[in-house]
Amino acid sequence: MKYLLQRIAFYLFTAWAAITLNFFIPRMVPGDPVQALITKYQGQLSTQAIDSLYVLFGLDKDKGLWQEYLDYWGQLFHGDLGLSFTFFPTPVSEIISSSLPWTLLLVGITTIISFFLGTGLGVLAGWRRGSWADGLLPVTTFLSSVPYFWLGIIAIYLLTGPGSFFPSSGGFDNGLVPAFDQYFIPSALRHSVLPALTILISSVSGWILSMRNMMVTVSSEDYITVAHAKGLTDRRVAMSYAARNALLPNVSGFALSLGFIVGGTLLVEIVFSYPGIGFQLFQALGAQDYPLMQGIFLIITISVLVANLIADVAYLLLDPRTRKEG
Amino acid sequence: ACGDSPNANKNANNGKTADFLSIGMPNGTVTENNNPFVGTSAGASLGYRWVVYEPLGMWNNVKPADPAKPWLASDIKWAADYKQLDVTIRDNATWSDGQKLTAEDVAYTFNLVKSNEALNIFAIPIDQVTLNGSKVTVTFKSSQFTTWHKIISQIPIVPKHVWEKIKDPASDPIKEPIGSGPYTLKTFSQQGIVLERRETGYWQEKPAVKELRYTSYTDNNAQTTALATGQSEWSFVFIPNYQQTFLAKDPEHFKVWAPGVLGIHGLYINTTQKPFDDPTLRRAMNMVINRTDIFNQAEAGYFHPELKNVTGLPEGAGDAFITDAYKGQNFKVDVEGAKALLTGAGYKLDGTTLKDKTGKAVTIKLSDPASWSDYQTTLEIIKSNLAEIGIAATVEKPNQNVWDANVQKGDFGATMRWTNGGSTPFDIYQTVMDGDLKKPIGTAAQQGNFGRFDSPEATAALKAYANATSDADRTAALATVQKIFVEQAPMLPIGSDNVGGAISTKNWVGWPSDSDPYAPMQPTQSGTLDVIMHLKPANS
Amino acid sequence: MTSIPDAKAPAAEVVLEAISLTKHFPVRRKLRDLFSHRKDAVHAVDDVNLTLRRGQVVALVGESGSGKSTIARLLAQLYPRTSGDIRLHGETTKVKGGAAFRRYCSQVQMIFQDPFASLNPTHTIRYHLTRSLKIHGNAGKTAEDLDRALIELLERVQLTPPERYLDKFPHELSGGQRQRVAIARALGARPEALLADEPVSMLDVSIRLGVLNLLRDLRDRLNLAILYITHDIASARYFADQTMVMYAGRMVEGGDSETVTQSPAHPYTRLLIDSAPDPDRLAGTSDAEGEDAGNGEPPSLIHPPAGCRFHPRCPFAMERCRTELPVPLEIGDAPGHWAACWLYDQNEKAEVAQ
Amino acid sequence: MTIPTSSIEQVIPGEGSMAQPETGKRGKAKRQRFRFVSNRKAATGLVMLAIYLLFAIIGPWVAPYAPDARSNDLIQSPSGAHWLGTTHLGQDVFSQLLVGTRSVIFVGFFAGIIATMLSVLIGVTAGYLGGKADEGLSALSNVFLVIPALPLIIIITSTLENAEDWLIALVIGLTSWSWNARVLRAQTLSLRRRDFVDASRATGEKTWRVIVFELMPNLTAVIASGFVGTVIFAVLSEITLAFIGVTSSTTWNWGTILFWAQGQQALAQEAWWWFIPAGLAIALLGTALSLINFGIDEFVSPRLRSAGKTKIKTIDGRTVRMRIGFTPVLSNSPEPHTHARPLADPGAATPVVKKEVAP
Amino acid sequence: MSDPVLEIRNLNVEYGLGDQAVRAVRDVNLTLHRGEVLGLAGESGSGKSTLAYGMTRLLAPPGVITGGQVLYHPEQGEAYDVLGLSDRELRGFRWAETAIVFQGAMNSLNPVHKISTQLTDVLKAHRPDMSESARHARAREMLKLVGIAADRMDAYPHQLSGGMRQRVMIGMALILQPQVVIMDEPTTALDVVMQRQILGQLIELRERLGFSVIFITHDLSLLVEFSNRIAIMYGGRIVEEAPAAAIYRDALHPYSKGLLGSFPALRGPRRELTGIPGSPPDLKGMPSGCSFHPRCPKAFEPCSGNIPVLGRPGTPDGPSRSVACWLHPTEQPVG
Ligand SMILES: Nc1ncnc2c1ncn2[C@@H]1O[C@H](COP(=O)(O)OP(=O)(O)OP(=O)(O)O)[C@@H](O)[C@H]1O
Ligand SMILES: Nc1ncnc2c1ncn2[C@@H]1O[C@H](COP(=O)(O)OP(=O)(O)OP(=O)(O)O)[C@@H](O)[C@H]1O
Ligand SMILES: [Mg+2]
Ligand SMILES: [Mg+2]
Repeated sequence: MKYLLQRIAFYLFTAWAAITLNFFIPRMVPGDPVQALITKYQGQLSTQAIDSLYVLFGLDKDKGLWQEYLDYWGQLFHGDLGLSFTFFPTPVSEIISSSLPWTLLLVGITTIISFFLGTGLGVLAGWRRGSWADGLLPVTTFLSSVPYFWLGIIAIYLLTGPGSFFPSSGGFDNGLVPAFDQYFIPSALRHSVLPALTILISSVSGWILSMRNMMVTVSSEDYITVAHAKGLTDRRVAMSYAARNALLPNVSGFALSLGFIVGGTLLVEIVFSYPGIGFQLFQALGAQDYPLMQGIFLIITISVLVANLIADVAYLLLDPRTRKEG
Repeated sequence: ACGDSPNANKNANNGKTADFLSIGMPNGTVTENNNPFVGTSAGASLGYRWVVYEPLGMWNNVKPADPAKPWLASDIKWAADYKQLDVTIRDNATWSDGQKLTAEDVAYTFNLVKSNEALNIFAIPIDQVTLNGSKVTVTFKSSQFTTWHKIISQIPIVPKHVWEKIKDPASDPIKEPIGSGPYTLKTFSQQGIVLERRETGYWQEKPAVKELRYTSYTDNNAQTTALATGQSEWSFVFIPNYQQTFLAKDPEHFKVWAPGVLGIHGLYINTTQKPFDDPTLRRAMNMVINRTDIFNQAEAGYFHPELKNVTGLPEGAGDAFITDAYKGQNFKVDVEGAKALLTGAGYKLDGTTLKDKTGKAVTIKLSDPASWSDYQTTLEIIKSNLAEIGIAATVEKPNQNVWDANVQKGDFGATMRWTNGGSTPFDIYQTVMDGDLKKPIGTAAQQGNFGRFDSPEATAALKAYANATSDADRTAALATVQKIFVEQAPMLPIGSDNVGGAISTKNWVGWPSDSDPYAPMQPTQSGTLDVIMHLKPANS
Repeated sequence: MTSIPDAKAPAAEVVLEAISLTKHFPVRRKLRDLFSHRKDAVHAVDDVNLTLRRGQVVALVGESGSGKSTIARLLAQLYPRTSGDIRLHGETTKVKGGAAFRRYCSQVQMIFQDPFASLNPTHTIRYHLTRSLKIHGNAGKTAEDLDRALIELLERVQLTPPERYLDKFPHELSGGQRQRVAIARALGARPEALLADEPVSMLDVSIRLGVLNLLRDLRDRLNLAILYITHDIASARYFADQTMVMYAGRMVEGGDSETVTQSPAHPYTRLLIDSAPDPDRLAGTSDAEGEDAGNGEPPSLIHPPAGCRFHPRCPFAMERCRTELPVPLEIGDAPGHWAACWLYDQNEKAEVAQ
Repeated sequence: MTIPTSSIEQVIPGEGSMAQPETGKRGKAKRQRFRFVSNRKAATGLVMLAIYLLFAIIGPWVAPYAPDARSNDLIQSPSGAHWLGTTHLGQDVFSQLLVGTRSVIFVGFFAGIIATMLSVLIGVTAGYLGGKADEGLSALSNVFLVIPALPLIIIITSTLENAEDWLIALVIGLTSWSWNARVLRAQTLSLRRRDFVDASRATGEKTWRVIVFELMPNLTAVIASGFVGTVIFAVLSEITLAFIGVTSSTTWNWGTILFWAQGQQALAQEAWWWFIPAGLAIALLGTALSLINFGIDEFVSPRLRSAGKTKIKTIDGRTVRMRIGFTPVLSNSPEPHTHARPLADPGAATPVVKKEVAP
Repeated sequence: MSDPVLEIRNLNVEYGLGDQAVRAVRDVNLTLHRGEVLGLAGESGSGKSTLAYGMTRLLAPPGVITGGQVLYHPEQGEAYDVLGLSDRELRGFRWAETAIVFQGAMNSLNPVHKISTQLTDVLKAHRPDMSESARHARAREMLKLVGIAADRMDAYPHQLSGGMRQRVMIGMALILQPQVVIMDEPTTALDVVMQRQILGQLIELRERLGFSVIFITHDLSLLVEFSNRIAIMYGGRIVEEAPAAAIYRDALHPYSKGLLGSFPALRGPRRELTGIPGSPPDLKGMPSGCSFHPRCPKAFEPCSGNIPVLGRPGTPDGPSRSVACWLHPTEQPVG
């Protein structure tokens, strides 16, 4: 309990520091959102629009950075993330809430599948050393080193096209509206297959390797020998004794990767035109959309922290040694 | 059970010949914002604001000198000094909520723009708006000769009865747009927007396309792939090697049309840096640039149509504006001529190095953001062109924000950039040469004249052109401007903008083309509605 | 400067003294302790008095966790003490770092329990010894001086020929050899007191003896004061002049080794001695099974029992033991033999007698 | 963000209760430190890396063309003149690849060095000092862990006027040290509890000497593995940055190649030679570095090392698979292996597995 | 002497194969009789643990059994070679017939499972027809037997003290009532008081349940007190084997003598301690002949040439003991 409280205090501090950094760093970037917007349209937007845009974005009044910072916190406490510049005047919260689910579903589920699949294969490879499972290792090492945007582009080139089952871009068929019905769900699933596979292929090997190594390490623990000496079945020794213990160190890695779901998938979303939050962030970066950037960073920060908190709790549940009585 | 699903009619659509049109733009994601005045809205980014809201008239960018085609206004009349506009509003138009569109709505719209600086995106100095029955008279504080097309074709007319109730028209996302156009918003998702045809009440014959499906692709690649697979039937996007990557995929149906317009791209030279303050040097540079190479290699042979005339005005759209003196005078690569010119002016070609009058080697830094691959390619080509007269160029690739700031502050050697565009060459030349826009080095020049070109003569001529009250005055002023532009080469024009697009005629035909350039073919232009009105099913 | 002078001072001079030395390790506070204003602590060492004299070995025995190592580290000034006093040559010393600490080190050196862990696996023997010589200015001026000093050190701990060992890494040596290196390193500072924290418990049976004999030899030749910490009471008898017994952070008995091991006074000492493996028991020469007082766990050091800390396990526990902290009492069978047990209070004896 | 997969155990090389007193020659220990080279994975990785390093050094000299030299062979497929074909400007892809190696390797290693130095400084200090200093430094590294590295790098690089390689490397290095610092801190914490640290303190060593000369040498493997991990991350980051066009310094790297290829839709133009090789080069460099890291892992953790060989060959050519819990039995003949009485046969002292099987 | 339950014949164990091989156990012959406590002593690295795990094939890689037999005599029926059992048979054999208490109890218990789970999963594996509740009852019974309150059933290993964990392991070892219990240094990590308690308890249980014990330690004085017979290992071989008292009173092998002379006695006169000079042998480069001869104070000329065979010495109590030393020429080799 005390452990948890301590963690929470620590998390609050980290959150404060991260949010503060997130506020100041983007503002170091030269130029301003209006210029970025003009430039983005490369001539489609004439320079006469500049003045009206300054007025529109409320950038015509010059506030000090410090005042802005204070205002930002004031807004945050009211749950207000401000209005995006790129999508002016859409509130940042709206943008996030419409794109976050996509990322969470695609990358979240893929990360989870990747973790479980990789862990499962890792358990096999670690337990059945010297068997076919060893053949996985060189392949996975190579795959884990492939830049996944590159893999994704090749997949799009090879697997999509007219008449292909796989669409080349987007989160669902054009003309559909997100809804839980028999048209939308299959379409969304179909659109998620390739990006998911790309992420899966390049991330699963990490789990396989680390789990395998943990299995090997744990396998030589005395209690494994004891379990064998007890005459337990191979399955039981492998799962309930070896894998159960080998899993523990991976849990924190898993939590960390959960936290990076939001921030780490930028390129998959770019390559597959997936309507997720990573791509929004990328756009916001290009357009110097401070409010959107801050909002997304806030989400990322919070999700990393929450994931870590979950990992702490999971650890607490999984490893009885950390559970202190009283 | 699924009857109430918004996707329920999907299968029906897939069954027979498509009665929808898929339009795509590579602009990244969009958010639900249909405010027709706001450039950041989904409606603006994808262009569908022009099928929901309509302008007073249709201006054809491809033929900029032609008068506007009457649209909501049945009659458009400009005073000779272009300080007064008289429009008559047609009486059979209705809003999609059934109410009648009246001159009052038009007057309201102009007043709205006038009183809201944020909505006045063209900074139009509206003076008075007077309503007289179905007639509206608008007066301006200055001549609108160079901006008339914006007023006529780029101000969407909005319903007074709806907009009156909106608290802050500039920042309202207008979730349920009510317009006079033939389409209404059916569904919105951040990836796809569906507009459906108004079955009744449109003032002209309703279009053949029943449903417009807009998709915003994240980038050019995704958009091009969508075009090539037929997912997108209409888009405006740069397609590298378009013959192979696009046309070849379905030669029968896939088409690209890219007419040039009065808005160009060129190499701005920082005229404050020595020795580039010397017009002779700039002219010599202008003579060695291989525009054909650039057109073919950097612009895939279509995207920024090659500028041929020395005035920097594009073929077609610019023809009407070329001064007699320069008619038929085209760019050609003339290395020897350039060398001669330089030697004559006191430069010395020392082996492969050009030395200026003081004996210093001439070098120049070309810069553009890394992510604009066509500009980058262009710079690479220019670099090797300049090498032929001994100018050592280096290409720098600062990131976009830095580049932006640097260009505005005059902290660059030379850079590829665009000019503003319009219905006359004014915008082009103003962006390059207007002394009023000039700022000292270090201060951001936001509106133009990034190269700090200092020519009071040009400034005066530009002013004269914009405020002239007769065509003769205009021709004279323009001739001066063009002369300065050609002789002093403050910017080396390379290619023009285009308002074309890539299309598929598989389902729909009737697109504008070289033989019938009735409208721009870029889905985000206000002319898009005119294109849609022309479309007919392919198999009928 | 290169030879280590034998015997700096007359025997029996007090080198290092601990006076009611106390060390409490603070325990991290739990949530509920936020409200009670109590601060919990591990009472690792409480009120310990100890005297190390030149040329003498004092053994400190006691079960695992009774605070023996903590005393050693306190004496080596590796931990700050909670209260009490440490006197070097009669002078109170309290050093934390810097030159004062180094001065202290040069007189009091410590040998660690585990020779496998106390040498840095990445450095050669030469490095270890050179450092110890250099820090305390015993390396001489030239490279030859240093070499000579190194060789002399190794010879002193009977690692011969020295050249064979100088450039080895710790893992290339056997446990006994490593422990000798550790001792040599301590000697490199030319200390007057040596704190040996279980110097042989990690060593193999067959090499233990060699190390102990070496220590004894050093005591005799260099007139060192040695604190010998062990839980093997038999080796204390063999090796030490004096033996002190610790239980749960407190001294419970002390006296000369032979007396303490042969006629233990405190019930805990008796339990300890009864528990020690005794081959003769089989042969029937030893007296019958001692009372099984062992059932019971050592007490918590965070909330140590009031009164005598041994009372929950003590077969002779009296009411008084539960409440009153026993004071060291003279036993009387041999000079200097004492026990902190109420059984030896004259009044109690009288009562028991009645 | 890559999650480091290495699971460094708290094992110090060449140590442990099993260590045998060795009577070998001097220098053996030194060699032992480089023993991990004899690990097959590490050796493969090192050889591959060496090839990359070689090209990083000589690449620009041996490249047949200047990487941005245009020619009239636009989008040509691989041929004798252009081994890996040409780009839309007629540039030689092979030369771009060769020249680009230097920047990739430079950024990878420079960023790796910076991040490693920071992580050592922060992680080891935090672990060694403990208390308030530890809490402060841990909080610092956690903040950096929480901020997503790639977007942060994108932002910071976009403040740079001209994103030169060393600047990019600096930014990557400055933002990617935190994970290693955390690992190092944990390692240092466990090392600090080891006796030799106290022993050297008790000898009178100064704190900085304890950290630098006593702790750090024992962390070499962990530091090395963290370094290699950061190099992988830095290489991928640099390439990603170049690929999305956020930075593309004036020098070539593989990301630049991919950027151009993607911008020109190389694959759609069926110019696979433009797109595939750069990706493969990245993947193989990554593989080489990962292999080295496995080597370090196995070197550091004897358990993994011994797990390396799972099949052994007996003298009579049979292969036996090693399994935990079921020790292989090569023969269960009740015959003694060494015959005591028969003469002093020198071979008898070091017997080998006999060939004959049980009768 | 009673009948044998376990006979080890010429057991050879190596770590690794080929040139790198370390022969950790060499031609070991040893017989465990029903109901006895057989002590196995020797300095660290002499191969005690290797022998114990080798005979049940529990050695971790790269351990390999290169030869020998381990004959097990069940209470009823024919003796069979444990090394020849199939994996399945071996699983059934393990724990039901021979149970092992490992060196460190902390590491022997799975840290993430309750001790009840770890106790009952033995039963689940070997007595599949036993009901859940019966299993728990049995587990509780075993804990009581080793003196742990039944309410600690649901504790996790880390919640128990070292002594308690060791007891849990002993209880677990006895849960299937095996014939043989192998204990590898069960008490080294504990202090003497705890050690005595646990060993006392074990001896008592053995008397009640009648299993045989192989008790491994390097603490000879402990062995002498607690075991019936003692075998002493050096360099992978058994160098002497005799009843405990006989070893204590007069060990024949100089190494055994040296071991005995290394322990200071707590009681009785302070005798001179001799110790053993030199350092343990390197298993990779064993000296020729008797591997102890370089350290042996009594080494003479044959020692360096020939390996002495373990055999009955010519002493009066010869038939009950054996030794491998040229000082005591063998009348009758064992094994
Ligand atoms: N740094 C520390 N922080 C908190 N508690 C400590 C610390 N060091 C020791 N203790 C506690 O102090 C008590 C005494 O420990 P110490 O190491 O002195 O015992 P010991 O007698 O040397 O035991 P052993 O024979 O096992 O070495 C133990 O309960 C231990 O848990
Ligand atoms: N995995 C291994 N690889 C190589 N040699 C090993 C391995 N395990 C043990 N050995 C060697 O085998 C010999 C016997 O080891 P074993 O553990 O049986 O000794 P022990 O008598 O049990 O010692 P201790 O008293 O220290 O437990 C030792 O010399 C050891 O170095
Ligand atoms: Mg201790
Ligand atoms: Mg052992």
